[in-house]
Amino acid sequence: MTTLINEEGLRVDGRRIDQLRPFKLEVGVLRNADGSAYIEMGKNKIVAAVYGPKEVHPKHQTLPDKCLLRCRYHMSPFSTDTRKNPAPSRREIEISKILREALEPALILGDYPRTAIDVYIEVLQSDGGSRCASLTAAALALADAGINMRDLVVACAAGKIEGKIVLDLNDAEDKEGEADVPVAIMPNLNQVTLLQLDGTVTREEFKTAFELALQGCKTLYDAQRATLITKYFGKAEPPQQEAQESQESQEE
Amino acid sequence: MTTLINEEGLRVDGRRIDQLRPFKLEVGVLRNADGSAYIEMGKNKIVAAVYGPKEVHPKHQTLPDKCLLRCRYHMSPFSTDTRKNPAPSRREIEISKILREALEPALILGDYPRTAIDVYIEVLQSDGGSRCASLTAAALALADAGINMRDLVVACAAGKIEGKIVLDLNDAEDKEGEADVPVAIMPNLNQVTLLQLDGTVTREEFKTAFELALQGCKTLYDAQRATLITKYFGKAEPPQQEAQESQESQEE
Amino acid sequence: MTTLINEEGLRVDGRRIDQLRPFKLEVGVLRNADGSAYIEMGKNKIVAAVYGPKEVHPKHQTLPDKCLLRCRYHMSPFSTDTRKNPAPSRREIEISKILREALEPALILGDYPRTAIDVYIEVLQSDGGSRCASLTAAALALADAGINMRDLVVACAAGKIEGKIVLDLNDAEDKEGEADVPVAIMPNLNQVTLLQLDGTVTREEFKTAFELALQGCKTLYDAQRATLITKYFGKAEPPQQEAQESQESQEE
Amino acid sequence: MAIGRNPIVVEHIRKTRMTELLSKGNRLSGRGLLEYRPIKIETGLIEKASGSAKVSIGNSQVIAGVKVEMGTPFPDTPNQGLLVVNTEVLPISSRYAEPGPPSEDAIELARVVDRGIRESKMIDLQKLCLIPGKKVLAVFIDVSVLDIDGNLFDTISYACTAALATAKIVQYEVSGEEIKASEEKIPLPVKTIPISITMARIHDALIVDPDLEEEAVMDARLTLATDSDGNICAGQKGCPGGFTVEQIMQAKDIAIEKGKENRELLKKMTGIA
Amino acid sequence: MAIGRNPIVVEHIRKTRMTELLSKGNRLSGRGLLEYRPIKIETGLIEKASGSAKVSIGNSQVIAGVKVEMGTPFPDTPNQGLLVVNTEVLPISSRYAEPGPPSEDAIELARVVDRGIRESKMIDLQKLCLIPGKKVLAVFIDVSVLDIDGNLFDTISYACTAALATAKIVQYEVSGEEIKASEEKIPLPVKTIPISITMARIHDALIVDPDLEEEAVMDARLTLATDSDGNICAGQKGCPGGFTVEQIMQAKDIAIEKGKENRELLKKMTGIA
Amino acid sequence: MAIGRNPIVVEHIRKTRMTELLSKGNRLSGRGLLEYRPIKIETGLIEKASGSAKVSIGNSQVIAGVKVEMGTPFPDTPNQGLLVVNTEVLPISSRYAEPGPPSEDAIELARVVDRGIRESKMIDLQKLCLIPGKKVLAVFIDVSVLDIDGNLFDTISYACTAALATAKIVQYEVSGEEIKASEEKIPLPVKTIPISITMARIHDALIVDPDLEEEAVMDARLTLATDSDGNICAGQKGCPGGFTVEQIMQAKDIAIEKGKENRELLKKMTGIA
Repeated sequence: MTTLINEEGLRVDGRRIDQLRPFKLEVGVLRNADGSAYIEMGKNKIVAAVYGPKEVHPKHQTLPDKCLLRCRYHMSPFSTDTRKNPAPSRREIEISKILREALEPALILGDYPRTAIDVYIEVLQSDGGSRCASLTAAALALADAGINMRDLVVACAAGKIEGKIVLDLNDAEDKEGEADVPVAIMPNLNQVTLLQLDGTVTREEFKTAFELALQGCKTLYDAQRATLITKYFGKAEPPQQEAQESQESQEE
Repeated sequence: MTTLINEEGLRVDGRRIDQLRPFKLEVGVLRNADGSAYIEMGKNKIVAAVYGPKEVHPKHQTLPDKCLLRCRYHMSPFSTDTRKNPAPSRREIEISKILREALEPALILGDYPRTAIDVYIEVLQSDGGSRCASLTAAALALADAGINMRDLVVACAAGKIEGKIVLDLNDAEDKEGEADVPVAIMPNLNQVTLLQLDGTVTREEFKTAFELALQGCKTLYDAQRATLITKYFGKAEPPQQEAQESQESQEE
Repeated sequence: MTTLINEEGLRVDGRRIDQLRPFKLEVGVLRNADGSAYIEMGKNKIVAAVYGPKEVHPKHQTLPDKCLLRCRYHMSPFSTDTRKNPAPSRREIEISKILREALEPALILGDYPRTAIDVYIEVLQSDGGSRCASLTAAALALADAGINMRDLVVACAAGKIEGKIVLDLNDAEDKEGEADVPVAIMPNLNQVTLLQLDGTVTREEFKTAFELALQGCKTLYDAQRATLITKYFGKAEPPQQEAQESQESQEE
Repeated sequence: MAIGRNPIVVEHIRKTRMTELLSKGNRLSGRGLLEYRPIKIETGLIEKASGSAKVSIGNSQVIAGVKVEMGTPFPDTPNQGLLVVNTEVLPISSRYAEPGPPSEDAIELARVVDRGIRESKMIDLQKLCLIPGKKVLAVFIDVSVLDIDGNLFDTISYACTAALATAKIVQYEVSGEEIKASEEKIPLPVKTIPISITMARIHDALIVDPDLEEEAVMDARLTLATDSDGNICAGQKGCPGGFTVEQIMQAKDIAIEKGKENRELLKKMTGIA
Repeated sequence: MAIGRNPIVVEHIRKTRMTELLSKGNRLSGRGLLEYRPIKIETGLIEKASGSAKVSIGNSQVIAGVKVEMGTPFPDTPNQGLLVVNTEVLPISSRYAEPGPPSEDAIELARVVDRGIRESKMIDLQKLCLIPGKKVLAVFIDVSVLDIDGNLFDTISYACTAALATAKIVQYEVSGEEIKASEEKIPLPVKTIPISITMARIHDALIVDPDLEEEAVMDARLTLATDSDGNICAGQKGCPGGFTVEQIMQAKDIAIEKGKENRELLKKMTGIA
Repeated sequence: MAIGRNPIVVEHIRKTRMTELLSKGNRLSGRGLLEYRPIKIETGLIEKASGSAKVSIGNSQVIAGVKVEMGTPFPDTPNQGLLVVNTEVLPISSRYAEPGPPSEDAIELARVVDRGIRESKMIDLQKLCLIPGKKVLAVFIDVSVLDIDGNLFDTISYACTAALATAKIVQYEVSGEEIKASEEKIPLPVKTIPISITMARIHDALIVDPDLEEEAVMDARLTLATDSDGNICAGQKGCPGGFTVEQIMQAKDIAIEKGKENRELLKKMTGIA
């Protein structure tokens, strides 16, 4: 087993323990989808697309008073170290469910009775934290599709490696670390809409990790907003640059 | 190969050739089901549940003049010596079909047009004769659900081991024996509603085995009735006790 | 690797390079089907059946202005050298699609709005060129079912073995040869409705192979017509005999 | 219940007529109660299979093919070869047979035929063992149903029996761990010829070989198979109706007697000893 | 969202009443907010399994069975045995549970229970390795859900824990490449007893062990599992609603305290140390 | 028929206009009959894959990734590596693409692309053999379709070709039965660059690279692939319409000439020799 944190307190990819990986956000990346977004977060490369509100098929799933939200998280066969079988795994089915439940509180589904909204997420390349990056992109794609929303949803994980609580685990840290705590929030409504925990942490570590993840969410939320503003109001600077600067200044 | 019948004429579990294994019947064992029953027969532990009459899904299966009867026989993965794959096997599909056809003549399906009745059987632990024990329990569950019936259905197997015709084969006898003949009857209507034969018997042995199985059915039918009477008219003695006594007295 | 063409210019089964395998056509071979046909072409033994025009199931596939044509090409498990898994392979699904598209231009589907026609092809024994033989039989089955048609469809392959362009590849030639070019035409309408190419040919070889395949189609078309005339107008001589004779005289 | 039964509505008048006739010992088709329709058996048409047979009973028509492959024995029977019976009710066979995974009816058909062959010990599986625990021959019998007009149980069963009884397989010579295919082709190790007889009860009448119309109105079905010694080697009751105890005893005798007849017929038509 | 939740419509009046009561710290059933329904645990009823447990919480009822087989380790963990948790929501358990492939809900259930056991390191997987990289023991825990009345997460989780903690498996002796089963039966290498606590938020109230009616109206669900040391070892938020940051912190404390209580209960009822 | 074709109704007036224009040698988009839309090729974006390419033709957009694994050769080609092409039309790509098992259209797409690569002998499969009959390299090319605007056949085909041509794989050294991965990364053994040209017939006009609107009204489709030597190496006619014999001959010449152009483009954009 390699050392995940060196004597200078730096991680395998050179980050400090409270630092996010480099990231990049884009919206409107697909032509056919009603809304779409693309995220790079470390080596994660993920595209999210939204179709809807639209007619419900099969019809018997129609809800009389609100919109039916569906979500599919899927990994391309080439996205992982060893080729992934293209059929949906149980892991993908579970993640699809919790992502849907994490997005639903942000959407005003009562505005679209008897319709459906499909959120499709394709992981083109996966790294640690792909479910969090997927959520962040999916929220952007929903906004890009013009769906009525109460708030954005933004997600980030914290975890425990070699006894230390760190932000935003990459693949190696996820595999060899002691715990991973993905968290999603609606920042303005103060609602945690996704929380999972894999691994073992003490009562105090849980609190520390949870709060660190919320801090990561805040940085990403600023980037989400900047991306949408740039797209719709033509602000000149590329938002991902801004995001990274704000993050760096915050950390210095 | 072991000896299945010793010099005293006793079988591997100590039974005489015309003796049933110890058994136990219960009704009303589940809360959500409209009717339910539990049977232990040797090491068989089987629960049967009935839902219905209820709306038919999918709708196109609706029968205009009678109730649609459906049946599912399923084994839990831990019910067999080596773990059973949870997906329904071809064996389970066939047994589901013949159990349904064995129960159907007992039900007055014309009383419930345009509805469905589902009979679900779960084998929690399997031993020889699980299809017969399943039928005996399913008939009780149907009665417990208050479905209109012409008669109960009760089932028991006879078989051939080491050249002798014996009653109610257990697992070892089923595997190493020469033939198995499961039989179900509606005792009051004198109708055989299930009959199978695996293995080879002479014309005479077939007659002997068939008649022995009918004798086993009779004992179990008394126990079925006692179980229902105790449940609905509060008779004090536990029916399975009574059943076993009557069986023993019969055999001595 | 064996020699596919000997010094006398004859192929492994004794044919000249522009000679068809012996073949046999029959119509009306099944009782339940609305139309049916049987073909032997070399070792190919294929039966085709047509059901329809009939109600469409599932209903949502109904076309308001024309008939829905469906086609299934399937191989029996014993039809190949090593046993074929009975589940439809990707190859069978692709061939089903291109056969349907090759038959469709010949059918006047507008005459049967809101109905479906099913063409089922079962390969009982396969040899080289089974898709072509299937098409030739399917067209006959459609005619036998009395479906309104603009023309028959007839198919034959040419290919390249040991550098030579030859007609109607058998199994060995298909496997060890350099290219296979199956072609289907509607002879009277001069429309090519199926064309595939596996393997590598020069520009000139492509032209030669294509024209040779058309020549094979012509012979088979005469046999198709003779088969239908014999069936419906009671001409005495068996049509396949006639077909083979005409072919032989043509080749001498 | 026969495949294709549900959708067929035999007109009320025809059904009444059928019952009346049966009560007098006659059938709509003119057959006697214990009379089969014409049985045709043709073997060897699928050259790529080790054995094959096309069988028709009346208008019901099926083809069975035998393939033999190398396989690994089951851990609890290391000295026995494998036998797999698979039946496909092709969509060409009836307007009620849909393509797709096998229906409950098709699974029952295949399993009952399989038991008839397996439990009769028709094939000596011990003789298909090459290296105990490691290498055995696996015999696949696949059946394609081409046309359905009732009594598929017997039609399929006779096709399997005929294909197996006439199959020729490669002979293997085993020395130590080495297996060598010889030039020789040999028959499968056939020990007995199982014959199934399928009976139907319509009201009080017991008939053999029900056709599609009779299957549409039958109350219950019983298939019993016998081996060359006249022993009963497989049985299956079907359909949502029952038999009296007396009818079962009667059926047993019919199965043994008609079984003898049809076995002779099958032997003659396939040319086996 | 709980299995069977969607189709249940708790009448409006009942729901209003529930919320009113909850705001005063009471529940429709009379339970306190942090009070479990009666928990029953019975072990050893499936003799053919290495371990088994039937657990009910209120009217929810499940059976878990443990089977141990020989297996091959994953290439990236050559020294570890395998652990597989599989849950089947049987159609007998509810009128809303259909037979067929596992639903999304059932898959989530199984995976959350699996993580609770796996991440707590309850079973020392290293000790299940026989020959590194080649042969390990594979422990299958299968759960059959018999009756549903809410909080399947904890019911299933306790059944798995109880079945594993009381299982007896064959002891193997390894010398070189040879593996010999001894006569001895030994317990699984259990290191800790994970206990999950499932909480629901209904409006502003946080309750434990929601029953089916409460699941029908709950806004969000949170399951947290703790190990014998009181550390948190698995977590899963569910349902289309959220928690405030404060509620999460509160839930964490509840999980640790109630976890301690239920762990003692489970130990007592199964008779483990 | 193109994926997404059926549900698209091009308004009658637009269709009439399209046909009118085509008869004069023009297209709605302003393109010439034998003119492709802009082709973009980007390679190497998926670092976890041995090779990858994102290709767009007009608004159609796909990503192909190459993975290499150890495998066992087929018994009849013991000296050849394996090549598997798999295409997924993702639901993100069109409102008419549903999640689930691949449709007939997607299967045809994958198989035609596969044949174009396989039959051109682009990859020297003999060189992927490590130990004859035992160990070979298996090359998986997976394609994810991201956005659909017609001519997926060529878009996918170019993505596969570009990903394969630029892939770098681990070099293995074999001595006897031992296989050792070296530090070195080497290109795949590429022998030729196959290029497919897809044509459509609309009434009497033959065009290349049909867009989604053109696919919605086309009568027939023909894809022909050529190799670096200008030989034809794969062909597939599609759609329920036909071609005259003369049109087939014309299409053959177009495929060879446009193939040359697009091959040069692909080489330039991927930087291969």
